[in-house]
Amino acid sequence: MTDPKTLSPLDLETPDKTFLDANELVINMGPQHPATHGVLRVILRLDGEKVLGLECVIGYLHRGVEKIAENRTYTMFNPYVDRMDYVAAVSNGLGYCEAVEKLLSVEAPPRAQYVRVILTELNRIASHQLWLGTHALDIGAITPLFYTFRDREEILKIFEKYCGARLTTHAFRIGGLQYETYDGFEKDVKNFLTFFAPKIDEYEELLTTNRIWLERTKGVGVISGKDCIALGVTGPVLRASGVKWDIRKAQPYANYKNFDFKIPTGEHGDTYDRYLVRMVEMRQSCRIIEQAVAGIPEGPIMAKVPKVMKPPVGEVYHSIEAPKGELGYFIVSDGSTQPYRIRVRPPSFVNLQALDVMCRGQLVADVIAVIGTLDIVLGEVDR
Amino acid sequence: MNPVATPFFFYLLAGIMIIGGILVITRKNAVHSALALITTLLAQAAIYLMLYAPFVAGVQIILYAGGIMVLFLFVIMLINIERTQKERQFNKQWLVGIAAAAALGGLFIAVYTKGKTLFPEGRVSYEEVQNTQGVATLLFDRHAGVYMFAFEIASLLLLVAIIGAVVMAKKRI
Amino acid sequence: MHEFIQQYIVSYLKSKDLTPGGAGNVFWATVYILLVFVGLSIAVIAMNWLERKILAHMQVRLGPMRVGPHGLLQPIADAIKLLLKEDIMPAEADAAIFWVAPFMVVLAAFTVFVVVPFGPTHAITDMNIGILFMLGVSSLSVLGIVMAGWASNSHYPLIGALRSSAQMVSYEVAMGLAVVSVIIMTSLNTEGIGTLSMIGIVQAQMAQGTWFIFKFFPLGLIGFFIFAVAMVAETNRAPFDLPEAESELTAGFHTEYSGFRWSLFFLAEYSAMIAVSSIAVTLWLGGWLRPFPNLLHGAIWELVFSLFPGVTFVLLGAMCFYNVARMPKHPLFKIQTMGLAAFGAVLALIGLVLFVPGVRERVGDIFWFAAKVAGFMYLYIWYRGTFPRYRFDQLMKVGWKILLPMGLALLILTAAAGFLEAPVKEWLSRVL
Amino acid sequence: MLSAQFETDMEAMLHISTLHYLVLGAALFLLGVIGVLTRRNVVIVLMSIELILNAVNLNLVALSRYWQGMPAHMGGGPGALHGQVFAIFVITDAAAEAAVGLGILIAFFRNKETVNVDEVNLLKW
Repeated sequence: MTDPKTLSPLDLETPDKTFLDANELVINMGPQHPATHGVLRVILRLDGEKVLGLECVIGYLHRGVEKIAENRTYTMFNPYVDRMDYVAAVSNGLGYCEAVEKLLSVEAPPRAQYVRVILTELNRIASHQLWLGTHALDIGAITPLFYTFRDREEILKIFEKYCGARLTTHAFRIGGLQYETYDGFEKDVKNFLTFFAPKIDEYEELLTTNRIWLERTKGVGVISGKDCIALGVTGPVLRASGVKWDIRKAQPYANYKNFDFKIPTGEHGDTYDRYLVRMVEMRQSCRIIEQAVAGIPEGPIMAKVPKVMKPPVGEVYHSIEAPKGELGYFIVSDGSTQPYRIRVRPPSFVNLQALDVMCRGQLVADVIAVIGTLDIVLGEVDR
Repeated sequence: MNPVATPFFFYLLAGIMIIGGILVITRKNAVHSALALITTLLAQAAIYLMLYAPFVAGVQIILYAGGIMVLFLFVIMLINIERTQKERQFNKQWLVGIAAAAALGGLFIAVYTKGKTLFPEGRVSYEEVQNTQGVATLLFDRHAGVYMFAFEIASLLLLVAIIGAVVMAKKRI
Repeated sequence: MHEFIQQYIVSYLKSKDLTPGGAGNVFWATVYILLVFVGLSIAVIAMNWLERKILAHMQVRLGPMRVGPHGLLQPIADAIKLLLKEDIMPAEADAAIFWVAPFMVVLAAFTVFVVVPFGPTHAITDMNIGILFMLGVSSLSVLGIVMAGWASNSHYPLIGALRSSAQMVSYEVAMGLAVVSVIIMTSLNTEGIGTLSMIGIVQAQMAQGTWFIFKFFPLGLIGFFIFAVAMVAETNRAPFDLPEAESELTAGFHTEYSGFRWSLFFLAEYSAMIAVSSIAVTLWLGGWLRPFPNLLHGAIWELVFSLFPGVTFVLLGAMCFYNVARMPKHPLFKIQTMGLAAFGAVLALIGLVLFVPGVRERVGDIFWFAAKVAGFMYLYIWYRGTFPRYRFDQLMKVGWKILLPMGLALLILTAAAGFLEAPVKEWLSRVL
Repeated sequence: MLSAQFETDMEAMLHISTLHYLVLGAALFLLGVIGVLTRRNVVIVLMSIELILNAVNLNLVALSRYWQGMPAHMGGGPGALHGQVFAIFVITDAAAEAAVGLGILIAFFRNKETVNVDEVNLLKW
């Protein structure tokens, strides 16, 4: 495996003279570039079109979310986490709420757990849809983007009906839910499931056996399971490399252990496998939602939590399986109403480290495919 | 079909060619030179058409303007132009240059003055023949194809050129 | 002067079997050039609207709907926007070349139409070397692209230009081989003399009683396939649109262009698409020939087929009126509804004019030619809606390792088939 | 006051004959030779060579045309396109020459980082 230590820093002082006499050509991709999914800046070292190495420059979207947390109460900070990974805001909220609940030693009531699972899995589907559309767009297929956005709309409608917001939902509260589900929530979700199942087939019809898609994704951005573990890569990227690691199964949170679902894994760890893994994950999410909607119990939606939260002195780490990988919250409490320190382990940020390893020896066009397949959200990378 | 306004087109095209030729050898920037050369070549293709040689004109456009000159432009863009532009453009072979120019100028004048007697103008005015077919007959015909062997040799030449170019332009020599 | 023009007009009307160029009729040639130019510009504008609409409907959206009824005036609005936009030239750009490049591309794209036969007499001229001329002139657009990329003096355009020139030069080879196989097919007559003339190629298909796509099945089809792939690459369209790969190179060689000059590139791209489609139609799909000209001949069939253009336009008009009925009845939509009705009326009127006997006969060829080209245009849009983009090395692999050997094999096989056709037929007739 | 000689000259100029093409060819040839001899940039030298080859081609095609007008017993006639065939061979040759020449140029540029002819003197030692 490529040892990350051997990466030499880039020499940006000496300008490249020509295309021919320079062994390396340094090209700056981004921060304003259509394919870097926001404001990622990638400095590419090229030999012709071959990538010798690259360096990511991040921080263009840094808002100091972790620092803000130190000046907010636990409840006040809850909306902020939605702004990190804004395409999977519900997952972020779940992770934060569960972490604080762990700190407070309370547990959300079963009904709340079920609703949380439904919304989180819906959000996972939405996040994967957005990934699929933009990833395909990067590789040059325009149409899937519109298909996925059409169907993502249905999910966002459910979110909107439930909590009034479409993107940054702020759906959960510490200790459970603020809102009881609206009338017809279950019907809406069921309708969505019947609506969505054939749509996945539609996406797959467009891409899975498309020759050009195969050529563009097979063998591109290969990363081994060992490399993934060494770099801390999680989520679909890790699973596509053949490592069966999903926190929903490995360290079950919420009430995931009640549900029957499979963890898809890939073999080669290339872009195509990652694509397939995510497609299967969408189907599996549908299965989870189906079971959750069928088994949703009656009861309270909020556990007993104090009005003013003063968790005991101590620290807690809680991680969940966000759509992009392991999303962890490490909270240190000094016994006051405000956290002493919150550290977020964002999956996008950690996964982005693998970009260099995955791109070496590939072509420039593959860098775009790999950025797409890593499924990063710059709001989460920079926080 | 009778040609229309032959003198006008001839002088127009000849003017373009001469000006293009002058630009080719005087421009500092090689890209400009190449573009002037392309103009010259296209004008020459038109002159071939005036000479009832449409096939040669077509080959001229496809091969010269569309192929060789693209190669030239490609190479010029690969190598560094900025620096070569600041350098001295002409070498110091003025004497040789002037001598050669004088000798060739003499030839030029000789062609112009003696040409009348050397080439008594036999004005030909027959219908446009199947020019392409005629060329093909000379190249490929079983009986009249006197150039068939030369044609095969030309293909060999091209093969050698391809290999040579690939070897030369490889990464390291 | 007056007599001069009169003489020209009369001479055109008398010569029923010659193109204006072929007749040496400068006046009519000029008129034709203007007609083709205007027609092409209208086609590009229509194509712009159609592409956006069709692509939109493939992608479950509506496309332009605001400017005019169903966005019909959108291309005009776009054109005005482009013309009014500030014309930016990068400070470090090579001004002269930057200025000339778009014109070069447009010139190459439009000059090709000098030899395109819209009908046996509806061509500007019939050149002896028609197809050679078309290939040659369309290859000149590479120069314009390279010039544009280089003159911008910026990395992305330069890479785009290098990519596109490499791509166009490579695919020209496969394209040329496919074309040569057709030229071999034209020589399968009693004299054994082929032709490079575009009109001659169509007439050869007429004489041999088959479109060349069906000749020596599947050889003609393979040749057509090679050409159909190469022509998409040649025009830098999806899935071979690497030179303008939006996600990699922002916009390729025309990144630094804006306003009017950018619109010239746009114009050139679409007219080049129409040009290569016309080559494909002429070479493989029988050019201006209507379906089954040999099988279904006779006065009645002639009449039936000559009604097609009129019927098509009347149907288009009827479609407009159907949509007029579906328009919202709100007073705000009054102007739009009226506009659509007027558009439908114009289409229907054109359709009615096309029923007039004198017009009917002269326009049939153009209609069939345009219909076939339109099929190709739809194909282009369909590709764009369906395919992801090839990577550069894969593109080169397809060009050199798949299409080129296929083309070479096709050439040899076609020649062999042409050589063996007569003996085999004779042998068969003796045996059977 | 125009002399009679001048008038006939003018008439001869408007009457495009083979000679005109030959003169044009000679002029191009001259330009090409001057370019080859005086320019330092190898690319431009190569282009000047193309100019020379084109001048030759022009002569060949013009003379082919002239030859077509000759009587058949002298080898003329519509089929006498030898000049054009020669021109095609010359174009082939030019393509080969450009490919190899530019290949050498790239190799040279890679080693010495210059494209000046007077620095191509490796064979001297």
